[in-house]
Amino acid sequence: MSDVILETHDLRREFGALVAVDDVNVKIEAGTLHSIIGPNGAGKTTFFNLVSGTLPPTSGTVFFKGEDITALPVHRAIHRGLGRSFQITNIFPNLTVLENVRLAAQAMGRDSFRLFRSHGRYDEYLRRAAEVLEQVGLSGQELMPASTLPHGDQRKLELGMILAPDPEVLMLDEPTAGMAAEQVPELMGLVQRIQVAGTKTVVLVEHNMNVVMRVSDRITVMHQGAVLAEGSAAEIAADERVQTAYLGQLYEAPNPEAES
Amino acid sequence: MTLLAMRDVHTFIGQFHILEGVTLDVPEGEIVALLGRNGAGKTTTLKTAMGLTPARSGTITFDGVDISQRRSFDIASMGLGYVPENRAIFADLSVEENLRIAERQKGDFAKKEEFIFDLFPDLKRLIRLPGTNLSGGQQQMLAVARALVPDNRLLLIDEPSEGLAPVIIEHMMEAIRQLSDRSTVLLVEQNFIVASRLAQHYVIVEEGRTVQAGAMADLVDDEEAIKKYLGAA
Amino acid sequence: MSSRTDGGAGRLSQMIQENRTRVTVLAVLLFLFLAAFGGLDREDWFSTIMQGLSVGAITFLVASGLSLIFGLMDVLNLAHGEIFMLGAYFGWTIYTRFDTALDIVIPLLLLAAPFLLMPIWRTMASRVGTTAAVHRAIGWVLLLGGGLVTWLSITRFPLVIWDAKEFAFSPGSYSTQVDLGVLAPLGADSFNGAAVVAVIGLLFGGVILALAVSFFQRTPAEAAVSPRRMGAAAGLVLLAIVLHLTKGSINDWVFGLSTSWRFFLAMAIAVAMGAAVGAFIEVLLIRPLYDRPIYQLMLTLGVGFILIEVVREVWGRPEFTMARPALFNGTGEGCPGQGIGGFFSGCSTVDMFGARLRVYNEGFVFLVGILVLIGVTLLLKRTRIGMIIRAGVQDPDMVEALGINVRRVFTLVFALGSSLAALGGVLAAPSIGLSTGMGALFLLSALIALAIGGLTSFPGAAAGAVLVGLLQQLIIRFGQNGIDLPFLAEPFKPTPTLVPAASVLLMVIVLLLLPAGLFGRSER
Amino acid sequence: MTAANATVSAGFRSWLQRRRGVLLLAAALVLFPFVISILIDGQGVGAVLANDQGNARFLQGLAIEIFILALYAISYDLVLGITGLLSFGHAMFFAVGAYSFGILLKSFDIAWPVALLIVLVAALIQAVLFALVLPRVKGITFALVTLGLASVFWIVIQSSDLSDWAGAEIGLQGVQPPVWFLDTTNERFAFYLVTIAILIGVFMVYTRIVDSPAGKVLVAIRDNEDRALMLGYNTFWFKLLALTVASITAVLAGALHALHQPIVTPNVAGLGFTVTALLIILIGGVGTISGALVGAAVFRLLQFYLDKWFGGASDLLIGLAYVAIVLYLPFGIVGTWRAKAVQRRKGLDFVGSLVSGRKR
Repeated sequence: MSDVILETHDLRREFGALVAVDDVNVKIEAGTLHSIIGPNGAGKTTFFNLVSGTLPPTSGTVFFKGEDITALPVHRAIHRGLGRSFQITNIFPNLTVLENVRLAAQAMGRDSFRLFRSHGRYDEYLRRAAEVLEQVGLSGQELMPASTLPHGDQRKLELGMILAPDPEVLMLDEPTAGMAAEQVPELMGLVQRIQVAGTKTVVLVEHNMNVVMRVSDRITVMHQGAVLAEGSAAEIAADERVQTAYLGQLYEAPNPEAES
Repeated sequence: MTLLAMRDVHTFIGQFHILEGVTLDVPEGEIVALLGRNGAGKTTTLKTAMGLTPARSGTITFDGVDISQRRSFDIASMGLGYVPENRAIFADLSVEENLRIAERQKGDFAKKEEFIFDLFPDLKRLIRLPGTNLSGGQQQMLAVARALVPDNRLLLIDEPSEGLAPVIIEHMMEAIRQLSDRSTVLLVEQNFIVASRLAQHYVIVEEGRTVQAGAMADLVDDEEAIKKYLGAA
Repeated sequence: MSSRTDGGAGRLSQMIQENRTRVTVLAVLLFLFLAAFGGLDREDWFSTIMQGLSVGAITFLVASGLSLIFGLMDVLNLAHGEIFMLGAYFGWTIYTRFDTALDIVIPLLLLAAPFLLMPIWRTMASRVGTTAAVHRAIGWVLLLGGGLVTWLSITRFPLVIWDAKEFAFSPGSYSTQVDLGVLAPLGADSFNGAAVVAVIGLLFGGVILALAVSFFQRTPAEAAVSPRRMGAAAGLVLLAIVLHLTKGSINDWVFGLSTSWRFFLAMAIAVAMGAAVGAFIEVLLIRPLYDRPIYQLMLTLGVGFILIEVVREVWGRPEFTMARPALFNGTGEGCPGQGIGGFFSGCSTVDMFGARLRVYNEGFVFLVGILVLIGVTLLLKRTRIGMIIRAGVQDPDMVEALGINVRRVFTLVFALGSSLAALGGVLAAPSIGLSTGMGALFLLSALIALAIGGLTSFPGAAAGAVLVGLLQQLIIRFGQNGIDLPFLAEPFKPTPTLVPAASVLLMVIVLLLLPAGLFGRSER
Repeated sequence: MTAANATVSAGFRSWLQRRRGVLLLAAALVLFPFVISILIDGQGVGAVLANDQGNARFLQGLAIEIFILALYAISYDLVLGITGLLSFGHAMFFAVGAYSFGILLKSFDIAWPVALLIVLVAALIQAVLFALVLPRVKGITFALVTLGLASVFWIVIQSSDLSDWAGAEIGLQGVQPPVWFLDTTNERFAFYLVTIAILIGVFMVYTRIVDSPAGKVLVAIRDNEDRALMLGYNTFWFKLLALTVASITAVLAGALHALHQPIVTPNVAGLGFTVTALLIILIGGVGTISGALVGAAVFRLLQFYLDKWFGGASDLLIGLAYVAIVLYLPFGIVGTWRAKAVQRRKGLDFVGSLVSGRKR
């Protein structure tokens, strides 16, 4: 068993009366591809926001490489090697594709406060950006304004922006959202390559079970804010509770508690 | 007869090209389910039909009239009701006010009161409460009820089952089935089981384009399409 | 969950828990105010509170419109202070020089009438089927031509107007005359040939201008002119002509009224004109920019400056006063009045709890403020349009999707807010006089009040306005009395110019602690 | 000649190449008074150097005003156009420079380099003051708070408590030029050259900043601040940086203003003067930097001639022009020019492809 790189302790978030994330404990091992799945409204994205620091939890703690990062501002967490993507495409729409990724690469360096030399002189970032664009398959479109890319390419660009600073853990929130079915394997292949190539850990949120079954080392299933099941893909596929959560929502015992 | 028809509709939100050619038909008196993945453009399709995110090109006709360039309120007054994904309950208004605000003519609410409270008896009990105090399920009921107040010929309902407990979903499905006796429904639904049990027709969108459409009965057997476009099955 | 069953006490404690900062800030503010008032003599603190409420009432009239507009359409109308100023100048004109006001209204009616028939012009414009550029060029040519015709006609029109540059005929000297009770109409011209030409010219100018505007609008007209619109247009023209023919006797009648009645008339008309100006600004300038919010803000800033310049052009630069209406200006026997009843004695001042209060400022203005607060609250809570506004503050798109023309509601609210500001202007004029800077001053106070109360909260606007008013009056009072500070030999006397600075500081501090204000809802 | 020398001269030559436009502009501006003197006044080159009365001297004065406005507007463009911070208190940046430099020279008799140093420290302090409110308030609330801060300054500067120094409502007057090349009355051409040098220097620094790594982050903050934060940039420091640079520039402009104008009126601290900056960069093009230069020239000349032709109504006309620009020309002169430049290039390419017969 390898080291645990990311870990949550009784992580909880309430919005008024609604408990979006209900005392979640998850351990993510370094170097694995760990998926968090669950139907819409299960609290996956809220959980993600809590871990990455965009949302403060009501209670509970998050540990990254053994350190408590619960109260760490977002930009600090990223400097420690925690990169994340968003469910809704989140890029710099008016900047070029290259500039989007170059900025992401530059964020990790120590030159961001340099004022008096052209950014073009810091070619390590340019090189890194080109490298990443090659990796995600966007070379040749460097000078397009990001907003003119088709949706699928925008998702790739976002992946590039997370890759550029070379993080240890990549948290991807539904990277395939809205993509055409035939593009999904390509992107998932990319995600898998990233994880296999380096020593990277990937945390993947998906509501689509099929996408993750093949690529995941480990799967956590969330349902109505809580962890329903955790295990390898095979274990999850065999788990009856998961089947009901996904397909048979209708046949589950009535649960009025969750509604108020 | 086709009540709502969209032909090669393109919509931009800000600088993002969201709909890249949606085509669909909603036959009068039936329920059509709009299916697809997260972010495929289902919600935007409804909003575009409603005039909230106006189409940049393509035609949208309602009952034979081109509505693609009309303002939202104008489209609504032709008899379209909209139940948005986030329910958009007015938190500062009481349940009753939330219903009354949908009146297009004085007395609309009085006429429909009985029908609405038959469908959703809970609402009668909560009539004085401000919208913000309702639970998720009650808000969803109110949002649907609000669309029922005026005489709407077509209801656009976005994700009625999202985030609801199973027992409430059952209730909501029953309500939609009953109200479909009175008006046509275009339904966006993630939960395929819910969609397949309600709708007679389906349209699948992906990356902002219509990729497949037909009778729901055929889709239920088409495991490959379900797997390809809808994922979990 | 548990709080719901606990009932009132549990919910209260939970509310305090959730709003800890808010409650703390409120408590500290309350404590500071109490401490400050504690340092004053009894008659001082009572009159200070009353003066604070009076200033607060005027500030509230400006702030309430701002908050309604910002809440519903996310437009922070930086021209709002100038609408307040316009209200004062409109009110002054009707009050002091009704003959001039009437004379100006007539050409405006004539110009406005053709705009009611917009669909006709738009159909005409759309018949001219050329490229957009040519269309626009025709529009500009017509605009210039129409402007020229209008200008020529208006200068032919027999206007009875003051001359800001000549002392004897300046607004200032008329004000003094009203004070002395000697103002009479300047004697209107009878109906003559020149006026006929001018009337026709103005109508013609209006038609050309309306046509010019329709050339800029690319969408074809959707509806034909309804008979009601036709009737309204004809009615306007008829009204203008009748007014013109009978203006001599109307003037005589108005000048025969007591100043009190004239003041109420001024209030009513200024409010109506404020509404018209507001609607005009919204439709013509704000509406094209709804998808460019920052530019909207910049635009209102520009509109404010234009309004100031217009006022300077029309009324001249120097500041002047507006006489208080007779009802609140009594002196002599039995004055000042005593106690509550003293407010109705017709005296200008009243003694209450040992303090000397002015009936107009601390009585009438405050009363109007309260009435508006109640009126608008009732409008918001009890009427359908109020319901729509409250819903629109939250989600205008959904309101529109229910079949309600939200843009019309926007225009209406803009007009309503502007009319409230104009009312504030008329009310303020007799106590602070008229100047082109008055708008900026009260806009600042109103913005501070809003920011303190929470930008979109209507009750917040009221509370913020009262806080600002009290704070300002307190500082003025301490400026007179002086504060004994340690380490200072003489008591510290803040100068009146520092008064607004203090409220700005209050705003900055409140905003830093509570970015959403005291009553605003913070976004999650 | 050594290799090192060769590279230095080559580097210098390429620097000249890249900066050709700006340097030509500077040269033209330096020659401008002489041309006017010879062609319009019928005087010689010596008249300019001798500070003789005439069009040349007058136009130099007008040009200095334009340069000062350009300095002020360029700093606002960095805040609003590049970083996307809607500050309504920018006039304070300028006024602090004008008042503090003027008062230090007039009432405290301090050597001018020391005074300048103190003013720069004041610039730092006010930038920090503005930046302090940044993490808490955004968008419109930031606009309100900055408007509030500037209003406090505007009110305080007019207070009678400070009238010995700041001259209350009338303004600060009687600032004596501390050194000959800052003497706009007797050595106008020298002062003219100084302002040109400062403006060109600042302009080059600004174009470099916008092109630097830090400048790129500023643009990113404008485009999507949350995303910039999610990339790992502590956006607060970058906004503070932009405010500091802008504050120093505006303060410099203010100091020059105090030297050039006989009276520094409290108006330069009011909201109206912030609107002037806004108008200038709107005319020139928001976020284009060079737009501030173009805008300042257009604005001041427009103001000057409208005032000459229409007298009192000129402010009204400027207001109308402002509204028209907001409504119809949102990208300003430089912005529209650049947008069209892309189209022009496409058009040229298209024509070229027709001529050469090559398929593109």
